[in-house]
Amino acid sequence: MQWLSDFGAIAAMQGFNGLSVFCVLLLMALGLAIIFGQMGVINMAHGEFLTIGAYTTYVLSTLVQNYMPSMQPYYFFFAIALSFVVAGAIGWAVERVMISRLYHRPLDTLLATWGLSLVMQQAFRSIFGAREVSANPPEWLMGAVSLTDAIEIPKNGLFVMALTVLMTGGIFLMLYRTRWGLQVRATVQNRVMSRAVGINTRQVDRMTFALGCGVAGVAGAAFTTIGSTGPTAGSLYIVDTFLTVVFGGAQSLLGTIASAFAIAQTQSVSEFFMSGSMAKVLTLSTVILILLMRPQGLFSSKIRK
Amino acid sequence: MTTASGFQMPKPVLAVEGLTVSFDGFKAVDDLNLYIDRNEVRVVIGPNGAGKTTVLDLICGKTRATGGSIQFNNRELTRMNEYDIVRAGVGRKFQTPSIYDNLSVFENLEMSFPKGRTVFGALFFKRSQQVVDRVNEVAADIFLADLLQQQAGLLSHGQKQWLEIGMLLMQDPELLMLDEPVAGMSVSERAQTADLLNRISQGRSVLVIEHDMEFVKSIAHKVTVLHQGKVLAEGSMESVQKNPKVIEVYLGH
Amino acid sequence: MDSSQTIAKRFLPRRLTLGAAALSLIAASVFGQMAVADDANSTGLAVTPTEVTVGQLHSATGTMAISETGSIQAERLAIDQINASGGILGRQIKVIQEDGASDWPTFAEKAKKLLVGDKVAAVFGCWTSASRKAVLPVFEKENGLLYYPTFYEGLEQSKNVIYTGQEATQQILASLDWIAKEKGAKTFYLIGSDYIWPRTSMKIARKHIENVLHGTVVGEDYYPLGNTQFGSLINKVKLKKPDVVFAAVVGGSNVAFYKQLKAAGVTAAKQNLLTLSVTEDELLGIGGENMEGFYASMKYFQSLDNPNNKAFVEAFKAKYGKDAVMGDVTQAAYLGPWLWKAAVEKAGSFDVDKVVAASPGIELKNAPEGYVKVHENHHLWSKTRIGEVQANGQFKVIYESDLIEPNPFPKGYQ
Amino acid sequence: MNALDKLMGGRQGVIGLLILAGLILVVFPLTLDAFRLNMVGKYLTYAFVAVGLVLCWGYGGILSLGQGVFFGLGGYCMAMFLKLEASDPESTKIQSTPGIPDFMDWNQITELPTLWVPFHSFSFTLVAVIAVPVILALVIGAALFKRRVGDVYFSIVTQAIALILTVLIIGQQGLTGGVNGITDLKTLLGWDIRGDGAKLALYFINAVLLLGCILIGKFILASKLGRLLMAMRDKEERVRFSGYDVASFKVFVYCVAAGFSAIGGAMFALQVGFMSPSFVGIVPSIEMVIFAAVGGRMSLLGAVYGSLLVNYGKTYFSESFPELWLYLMGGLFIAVVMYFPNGLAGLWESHGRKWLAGLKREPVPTVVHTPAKPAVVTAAKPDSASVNSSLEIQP
Repeated sequence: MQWLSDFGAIAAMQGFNGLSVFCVLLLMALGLAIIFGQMGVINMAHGEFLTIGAYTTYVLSTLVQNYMPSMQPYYFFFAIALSFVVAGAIGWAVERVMISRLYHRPLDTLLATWGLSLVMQQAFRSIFGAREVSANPPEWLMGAVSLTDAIEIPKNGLFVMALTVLMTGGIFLMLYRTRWGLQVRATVQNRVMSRAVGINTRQVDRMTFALGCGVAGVAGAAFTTIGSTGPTAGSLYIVDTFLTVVFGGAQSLLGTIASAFAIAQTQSVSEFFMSGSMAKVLTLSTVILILLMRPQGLFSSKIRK
Repeated sequence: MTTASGFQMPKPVLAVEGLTVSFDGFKAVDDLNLYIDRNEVRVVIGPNGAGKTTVLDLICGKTRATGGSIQFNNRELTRMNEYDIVRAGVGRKFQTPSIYDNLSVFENLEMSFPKGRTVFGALFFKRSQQVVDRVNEVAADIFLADLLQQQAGLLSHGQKQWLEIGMLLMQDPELLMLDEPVAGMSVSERAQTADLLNRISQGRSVLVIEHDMEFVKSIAHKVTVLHQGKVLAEGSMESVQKNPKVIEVYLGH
Repeated sequence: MDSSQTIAKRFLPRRLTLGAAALSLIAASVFGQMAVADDANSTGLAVTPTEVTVGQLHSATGTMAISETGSIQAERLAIDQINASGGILGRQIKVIQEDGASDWPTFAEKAKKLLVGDKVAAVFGCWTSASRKAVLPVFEKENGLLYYPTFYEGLEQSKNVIYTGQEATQQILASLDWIAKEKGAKTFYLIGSDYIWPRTSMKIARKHIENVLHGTVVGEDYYPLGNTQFGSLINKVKLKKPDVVFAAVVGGSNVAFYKQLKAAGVTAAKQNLLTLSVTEDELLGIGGENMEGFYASMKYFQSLDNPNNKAFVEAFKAKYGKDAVMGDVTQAAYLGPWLWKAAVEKAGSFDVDKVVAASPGIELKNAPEGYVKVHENHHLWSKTRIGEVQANGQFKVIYESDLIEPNPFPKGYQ
Repeated sequence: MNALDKLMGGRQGVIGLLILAGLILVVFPLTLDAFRLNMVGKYLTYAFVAVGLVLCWGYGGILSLGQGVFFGLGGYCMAMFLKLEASDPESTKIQSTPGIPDFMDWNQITELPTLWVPFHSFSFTLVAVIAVPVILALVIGAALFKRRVGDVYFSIVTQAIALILTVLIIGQQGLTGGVNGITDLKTLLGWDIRGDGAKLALYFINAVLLLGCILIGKFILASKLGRLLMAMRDKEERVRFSGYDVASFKVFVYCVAAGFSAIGGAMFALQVGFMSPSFVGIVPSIEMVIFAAVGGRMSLLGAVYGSLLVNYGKTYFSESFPELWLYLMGGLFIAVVMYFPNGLAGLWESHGRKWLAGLKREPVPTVVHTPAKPAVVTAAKPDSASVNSSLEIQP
């Protein structure tokens, strides 16, 4: 009997776990969904922008610890904002010197950005050392909320979840409710035409790319609460992230959300019944198989060509 | 079956019936019927967005129909894939001349020669005398006989149009579909093209999309007017031009 | 054909070599230190009357650099100290450092360069089992000598390798006995990163738990290296409620694992956790506060309280800064050069065969971990300690075993 | 032009091939010591992959980020055979189950898994080395190209496949040796492959096989199929509506590339003496793309030089300035992709030739296309490789 109630509790927490994996995945994929989905640019260095966010948070947290411990509980929000700005700014620069010259060569963008990711990783190593570092998040993010004595919900999970909802909502509004979003979508649809109607496509591209990187930065900041921060931390995520976006059907933000959810749940549930490695293999293979059968991804509109 | 295309020949080469395609609900082609006979040059006209190009796409398999049937010599095309449709004898020229800029005129034509179409066929394909003769023959037809070694990218726009038509002729198709063949051509070139079309329509059917009414007059045996994916009118050039609905559509906006 | 011997043959009449060898053996056994110095030079190795060259082969770049840096530093420290104290057989040690770049074939390649190209007398290096497995054939073919610092899965014993870290049974059995006794643990949950060391270790642990401790293993899970999502695992642990979580998670996963444990409220207060893979180095990344109260089983902790260790810690911090930390592997790496020195001096020669022959029975009384002795199977006799994680990123040593005999091929555990 | 000329791509092609052959068959063996030569041999095994990439990426416009998968499969097939030979009951008698590979013994496996049994046969192994990767390529290729997957999708999917295979190999260590891979390979049919003599022999076998692959590549490019590939990159729709099954051609080059990579992998296992998942994964796969990119994605010979140079650089710099290495690697890659899309071969076409011609006071070979000399044309048209690569699936 006891065992049964336990099981209920576990089921609940397992469900929650699925959700938080989903949020993590989505948070990572959002930036990419913008850059890859909207601009069609494959940024293999996306993971490194995530790492930038993480390191920014780390630096800030150490500063706070040493100089204004009183701020400890609050610094984290500032860290998130700062991560967004830093990653965004670097993204802006990268777009300017590199991406902008490669728009007509998607495959080459892929290769060039991969080279960039190598450079960035080594840069992290030179600056912060090869060791894993740990930004210590504010106390209030640690521990769990116990609903019952059996059901405990990790606070950082809740936090990441809230953040994800916020970001997703924000991006939705920006893309579909603002003039800027309209320009972005117009540029995606037809670059030449957009230029003709007086949209500064250069500017739009630059901002879009910067935004995408900024979002990656925020993701990085959020991950310091659940994961590790090392020079190669970001590169671990890159494949999953790309798959998520592709699986969702590149153009569609909704698709990205759906696929993130699907992948996360498969992963989390299968992990519960088999070894983590096998769960990973199972999940990825399933995604690949579905992609083989439906290459355009889950959501994709039939376009008149 | 409309009387218009009815009784010269009981069996049309191409019989399109109830053809429909919709993109996210928007019906680009709507319950279209179209019949083309051997030796006929049919011109399809209509305002932009009438669905002219889409019809060609549907016939050659580039776009999949949502409903209806396309019978070509009693073979149902709607379920065949592009290359089989081509091999069945349907040739299609695209709106913007689509040729291989990197290759010479000769090679462009050679590419369309209906041999060595499989992987290993292509791997062990030999440039036989037969090929060379055929190429020369077609080249003569399309006024490019003395430009065979020219790199195709360097041809004039008109010549590119001809080259693409030539590439289709290499396949010796029964149905030839041309999307705006004289776009960007000089007056003299148009005359030459008209003459070319009249020559090559012998023994096959030709389906042309064109805006230039003078040119249409000079080639069309029969004209079909499309509007919003439907057949608005069909018949001789004269009858169509008198048709009030057509006038309304063309001058109405 | 063994290169060093061929060369020896080429340069010396056979009889002389043998004679010299015999002589040196006698000399070594009788006079120890005072072996005939000239003979030491008759080995075809990079040994001059004033200098002996050794190699250092670790990952200075790539993913493994995180872990191997400590070892590089410790070996350097030992070598500097030896040189300062007059070197070996009157010769100063010259180091050629090569970068394995966290890439196994590169390790093999560089190992060959060191042995064939540079003719080094000994190599201190490798960290992962994979890199060791990659270089092993090279060392056996070229008859080199490798001092390997990492605690590892065992199941290996090579004439050309001295293992200065613990093999699995040394590290695991004692700690399991301890936790079973201290905490009355009966049920265990085994968790590891997915590669050979954790898997082999867990297999040994399982056998010991089931056959010796008569406990039960309620769960066993492996996650890909670099995995950072442990939610499902943590839920499983909560469901099974084991007396002890027995963990061998490594690298970046480590940080995620313990952060998420804490976040999920699985803390020392509620759950016993014993890990094989967290040293002071890893704690830097994880953060002591995230693991406070959990236990680690190692043969060495920085906080170890004995004069040798005080001196070691002092010297290490003097050389690498006050924030430097020393983990189990760091200390094991530090032993390498000292063990080699002792063996060379006992053999009175740098000749690999002689040094190998002389190695078993070598004792170090000045080892930071206390006392170690080289076993016939080339592993070390050593004590196993249990450390309790403190918030400040250090361990409090709460248990110390007797000296344990290394047993790389444990019968009944395979 | 006569058959040979056509095959070699004119006089230029013949000379180029002869120079390369001279370099790897004569110059290296004479000038390098056994150790360095063995390293060059290792580099050359990567060249197989690079040559394959020239075919499917440079000409087919298909960028596979998972060539390591095929390299690995080929290598593992060979390694499995060698490992079985190395684990005879005599040399493995300390194991609880003698006669099976050591890592299986550590994983409590008491009899040889069925998957391994056929690898007792050398002839089967030789077949498997090629067949296994090619069949996999066939499946992947058929599935993706028949459905007109856009280039970028293809790249990402292949990358994911590389990841899956890595995780799988590591997870199934009882079967595969896990992260350590299959190590300590000793003899081939009783012939010790670790001795310098053996290494030299293997080096030559490797070199000859590589030249063979290059010839096959040249033959393909010189054939109508070669022209079709370029035509497809240029106007895929046109080719399709000239009655060609475009997908089948892409699948073909992809399979050829896979086959080449597999041979490279097998030779790697033989020369280096082990195989591990670290050659299957994402990073090695992309590095192999670098080799091709640096050498020139449109030049079979360039790919070989690219592999040699980049790897030599890697060894040299990681010995001299380990810190700088990744900066250089990354920088080089960015520079090549952005400014020299045709790599060394491109530079040679645009500058080297003129210079050479100047020396010989000969007319400069003009950059006019002849089918057998595609590298020349595209030098005039740098990024044609990816000009018309589209993101979405063409409907």
